[in-house]
Amino acid sequence: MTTARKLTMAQAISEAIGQEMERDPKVFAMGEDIARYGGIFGATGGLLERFGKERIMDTPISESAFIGAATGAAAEGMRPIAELMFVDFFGVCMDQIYNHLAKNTYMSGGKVRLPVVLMTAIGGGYNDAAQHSQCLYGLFAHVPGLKIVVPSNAYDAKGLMIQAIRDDNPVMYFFHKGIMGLPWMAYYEGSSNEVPQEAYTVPFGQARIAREGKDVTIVALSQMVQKALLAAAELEKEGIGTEVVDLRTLVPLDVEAVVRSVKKTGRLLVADEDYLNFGLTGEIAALIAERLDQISLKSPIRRLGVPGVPIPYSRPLEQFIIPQVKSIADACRGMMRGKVAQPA
Amino acid sequence: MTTARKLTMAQAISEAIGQEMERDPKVFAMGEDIARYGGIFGATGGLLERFGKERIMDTPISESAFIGAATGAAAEGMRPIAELMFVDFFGVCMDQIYNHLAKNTYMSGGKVRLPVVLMTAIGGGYNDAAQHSQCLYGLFAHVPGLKIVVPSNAYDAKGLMIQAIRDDNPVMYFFHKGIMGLPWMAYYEGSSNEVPQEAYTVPFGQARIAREGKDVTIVALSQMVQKALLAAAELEKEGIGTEVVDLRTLVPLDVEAVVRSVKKTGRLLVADEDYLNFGLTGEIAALIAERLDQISLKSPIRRLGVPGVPIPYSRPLEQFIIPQVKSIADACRGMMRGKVAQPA
Amino acid sequence: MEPSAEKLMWMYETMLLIREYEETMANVYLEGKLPPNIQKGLAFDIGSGPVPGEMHLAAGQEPVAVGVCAHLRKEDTVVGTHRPHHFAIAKGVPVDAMTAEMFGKATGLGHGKGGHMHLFDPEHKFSCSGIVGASLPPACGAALAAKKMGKDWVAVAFFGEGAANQGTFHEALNLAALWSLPAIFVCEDNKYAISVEKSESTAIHSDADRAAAYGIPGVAVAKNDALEVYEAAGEAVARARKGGGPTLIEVKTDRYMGHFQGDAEVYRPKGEVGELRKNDPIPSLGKHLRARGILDDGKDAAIREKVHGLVQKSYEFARQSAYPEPREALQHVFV
Amino acid sequence: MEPSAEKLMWMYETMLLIREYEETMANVYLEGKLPPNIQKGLAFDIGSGPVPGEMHLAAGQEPVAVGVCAHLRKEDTVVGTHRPHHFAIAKGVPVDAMTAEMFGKATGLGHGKGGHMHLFDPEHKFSCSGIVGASLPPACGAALAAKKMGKDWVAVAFFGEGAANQGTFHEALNLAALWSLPAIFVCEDNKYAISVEKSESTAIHSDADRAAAYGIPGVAVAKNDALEVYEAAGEAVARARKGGGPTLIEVKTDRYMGHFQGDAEVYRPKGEVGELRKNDPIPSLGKHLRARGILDDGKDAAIREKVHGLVQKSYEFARQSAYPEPREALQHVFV
Ligand SMILES: Cc1ncc(C[n+]2csc(CCOP(=O)(O)OP(=O)(O)O)c2C)c(N)n1
Ligand SMILES: Cc1ncc(C[n+]2csc(CCOP(=O)(O)OP(=O)(O)O)c2C)c(N)n1
Ligand SMILES: [Mg+2]
Ligand SMILES: [Mg+2]
Repeated sequence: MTTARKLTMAQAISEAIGQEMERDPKVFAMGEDIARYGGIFGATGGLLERFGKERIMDTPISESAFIGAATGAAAEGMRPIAELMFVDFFGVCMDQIYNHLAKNTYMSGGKVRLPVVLMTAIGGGYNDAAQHSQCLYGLFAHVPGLKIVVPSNAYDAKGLMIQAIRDDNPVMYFFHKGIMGLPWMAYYEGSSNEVPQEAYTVPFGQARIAREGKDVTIVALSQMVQKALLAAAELEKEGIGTEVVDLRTLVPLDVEAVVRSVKKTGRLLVADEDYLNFGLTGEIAALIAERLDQISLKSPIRRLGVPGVPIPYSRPLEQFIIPQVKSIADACRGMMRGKVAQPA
Repeated sequence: MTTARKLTMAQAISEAIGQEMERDPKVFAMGEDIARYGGIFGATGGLLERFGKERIMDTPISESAFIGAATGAAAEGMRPIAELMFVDFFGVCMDQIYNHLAKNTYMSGGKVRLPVVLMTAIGGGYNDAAQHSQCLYGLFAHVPGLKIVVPSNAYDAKGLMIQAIRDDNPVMYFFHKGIMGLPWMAYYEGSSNEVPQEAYTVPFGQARIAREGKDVTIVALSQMVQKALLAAAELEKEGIGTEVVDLRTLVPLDVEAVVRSVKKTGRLLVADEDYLNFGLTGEIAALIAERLDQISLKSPIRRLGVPGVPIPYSRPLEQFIIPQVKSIADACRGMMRGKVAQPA
Repeated sequence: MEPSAEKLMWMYETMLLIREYEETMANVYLEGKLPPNIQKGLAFDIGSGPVPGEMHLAAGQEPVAVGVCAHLRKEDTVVGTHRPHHFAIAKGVPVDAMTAEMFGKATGLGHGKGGHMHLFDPEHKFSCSGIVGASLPPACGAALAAKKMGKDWVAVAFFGEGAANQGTFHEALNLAALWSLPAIFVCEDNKYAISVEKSESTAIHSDADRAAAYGIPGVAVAKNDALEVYEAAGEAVARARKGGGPTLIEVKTDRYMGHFQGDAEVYRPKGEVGELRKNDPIPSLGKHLRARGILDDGKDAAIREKVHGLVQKSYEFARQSAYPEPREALQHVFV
Repeated sequence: MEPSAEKLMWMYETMLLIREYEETMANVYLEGKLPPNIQKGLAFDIGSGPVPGEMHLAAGQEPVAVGVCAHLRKEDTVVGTHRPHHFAIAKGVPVDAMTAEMFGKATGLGHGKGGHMHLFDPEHKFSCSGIVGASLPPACGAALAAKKMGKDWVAVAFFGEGAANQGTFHEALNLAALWSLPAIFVCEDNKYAISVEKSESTAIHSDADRAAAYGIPGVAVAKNDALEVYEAAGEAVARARKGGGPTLIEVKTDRYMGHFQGDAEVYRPKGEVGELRKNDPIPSLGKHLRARGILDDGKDAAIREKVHGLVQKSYEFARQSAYPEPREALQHVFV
């Protein structure tokens, strides 16, 4: 029997980690301020008290060392969870992540198993400026060897975290600060939802149709799913039916779910908080562009994302460059008036 | 009067640097093995002898330190050129590149000028395996704040390098090892071409139509331009007219040149040596998908790139995952038989 | 090396300015962030109010900034950290434009684009970064530029004891030592990196001992005292100007506030800050000035009034300034 | 601590094996790379022949590998560098599968996916990386795992003197010291990082002095001698097994070949290698064995024959093995 309560995403994540740590003594966690502080974004809240400092380990500010150590420990059979406090800091440790953690399995011909979960905070909207507000999951999905998980709500967050910990491959797990349900940061209510007490998994590579609709497909993930749902509610009043596809994971990517939805609606908006250029939005658009023999579009594809500028600090500037509920709704409205040229 | 000789790309680059160092005492270069060795790929060949070790500086293997130092020196009015020996090593110094060099101008509201050229070697094809064969320019084009230059031949290489050194912004300059014309690595003959003795610039953001054609557009850059030209020569024998667009720079990107060519041909192949997913190929495809109201396609868009795996070492494996002349030609042939669905 | 009366007065006044600046910010920062004006269920909203985002204040750490910057000229470079106000103020960055930056206004140092952790003032050769350990490499670069230009300018990188375990620390110190750069590396040991105590992050007691790894002088300043910092920094700056290469200085200092504002400080023993405040370096410098006969009640009051006026004016300036136009977000990626 | 006769013989034999392996590779590597079989105009083609790509050989550096690995068990972990053969051989990695890997064959350690700089043998707990300085963090992880599992296993990270200026060196040493990990960090000072001499990369003479920055023992082995390395490593390994934490060892050693094969070595004084070879550590160990009475001409010849046979067999195995199917390139990104 399943007992469900409403949890925040932070609670759901720390519950998932706690349950897996109980189940498997090989699981442990490392990171800055994850022990006494419970993680700056609460992802390890309450775990020190239960598991002690041998398994919930504060680290020096030495990301290359402790993420590299996670790789080394995993190769020995441990199952480390490492927290990179903000994804924005990847630049100090990217080599250990992508030249080693991500590639050693391949370079060993599959002999080396690296069950590491690298979790990290993403996203802006609270004026933390250019070095603390990025998403960057598109960058990690671009380089091979990492599974990429980006939950939009507490239910998925728990199931995807358990799935991640049990996976024998390196998984990067991105939680958006603005849906964690922290007591000190505004969040989208939709991200706190019913979460079963029991352990369960959400499989990778299966997008979720967060809302069905017939006119426009919005492909989104993470916090942007919550924004898309709010936009969809607006649009419904105008008689526009919006289908919201929550990708959940980028690697593996549920290409079929996207194709199926766009086949149905004939209109695609990719709404994203990552940088617009050379990233996620282009990839999703290209998946459709490659299949124009099977898919009839009613309107050109649209993309929303952060348009090639660092995240500015000042509120009006930041709000302007991050896609908002209104810009999503406007884009959909525009697409309802769109047309495509006849094939030549 | 212009005196042109045939130069290799390595010669053209070192000539450009030497001419700018002569012109401007603020220009100097730093990097591993760039002095006595002349750069592992010859980009600084002969410069130590002319300029001495105060201006052609070997560094410790401390990429964060010396690239960060380039940023600091540039802020003081110097014009450093730094060499990151292989782009594959960016992970040890990415923070200094993209959180600082790339963002300080923006975060200062345009007050800080950072005229830094960061040059680096890219590309595979000679079995240097997963940590020494990547392209990664797409990743750098994805994050804001860096101009991205990727020459395909010696003439462009010289002009773009001079342009880069004179630019007041950070420029990343990517040279493919397989077109440098080194005496110890196979290269494409087309990349060594006539180069004027005099200093000249090639402006950023202006793609070059490397070959005109009416049936298919191939968008490419760097070594892939040379491969595309060879494929085009094959296809010509079969009566297929191929237009090869050499992007030259990714930031700024010459969107119009791509759009213009695809409007003409109705068929787009993006041929790339970077990772296929979430990167350059998707971006170019999306540019067209966003403009389907103005552009009539005769075939779905096609993309070639390294398909989501690290670069394998073994020759048959590496040759298989890197797009080759034959796979480019085959893709074009396939597109000639392609169809697109009627708009709904 | 006892500072001149003028320097002493500058240090005292600057410390007062920093302290009042930080305490004012602590209050202003809370505006608009508390119930009932925020989302239901929240105790505090970091993204609200006139100064949103993170806020790291340096009250208690004034001696590090003024003791070092007392030796600097306008042409010398300072690179600070995520906790940058004390350094910026001591380096002479205009307080009004700095405040306006944190209000996100068009009159700010970076037109509102940078914010609290990203203050850039090329005129006063000040910059900082929100990335731990990131101050050291660019300081090497500024020092290298000075050397190349034949100037006797120096560059100072400040960083925390937590940052001393970041790879950049090592790379930068080796580079500076190897190239004999006019750089001074100043570690603020305030015992904590967010919640992590130094004993849980650092294998040795004093980071000054790490200078041996680069063959450069390492100086440990054991007291949170402006005069002691002044002395250590004086030697280091003089050496650097003369071409004698870099120095590593560690100062034991005290953080009076949370790591960031809103920090519940669960990791700190109750009463610790009260104890630390008993050794407040500002009154102790005041006492010294009085002993030297250069400060009395009247002068003290006048300084405090001046400082108060400056702080008030700065915040007022920031409040009154206009926000940039949203579309300006698209400018300034490149010059 | 004089090694047992058995250990001494193992060291001698292993050094001979490494040397012959490297010298054989130097020849095999040239196959197919020289005119007239390569593109016109080239003097050498790195991408041709049975073993394409870069090739870094360790002839001369055998003492470092065998002196350390003589103390290791199968369960102990070794992480090597871009110059990995001597470490791999000394750790017991099968030479045939290692060679096949460098031939890019399906029978190779990594089915031909890794290549020379990326040799992975989890069974013998060996791995390496082409990234300078990358060996240290994973070795910390292996040591941490041993500690967590309650084993007395140790982990060794090898790296060059050039790598000692990479940030990972610092971060890993601090972490290992802080957590008292059973790790041994071994720096091979072969005087050069490609073309850059140590004096042009490193602010101090001996990297062993850097141990002070982490409060751990630092040992400098001044001679390229297996017995001296053996002694230093013995203490370090014993200490680590007993829970005494990490040690930093620096060994002055000699690189007899170019940085990579094909290196014209313009940066090396002519005749330097000839001088270095006069102190070849293999005959000198042989002399020691003879003095101890455990080696004579007959035994020496037998060992050399055995080693020769093993090397020949390995290269033959590699040559005879099949290439993987091209489509296998798509496998093994994930397990
Ligand atoms: C590379 C990096 N890692 C982590 C962080 C998050 N972070 C910000 S401040 C801080 C603590 C810094 O401690 P310390 O260097 O002692 O400076 P203090 O805050 O005490 O002034 C941390 C971990 C960061 N900004 N950058
Ligand atoms: C991070 C990084 N920077 C640069 C290189 C290029 N590189 C490969 S080996 C080498 C020199 C290494 O010198 P050292 O550590 O002394 O080892 P040695 O080659 O002498 O064995 C360099 C610079 C690299 N592989 N990784
Ligand atoms: Mg601190
Ligand atoms: Mg070396």
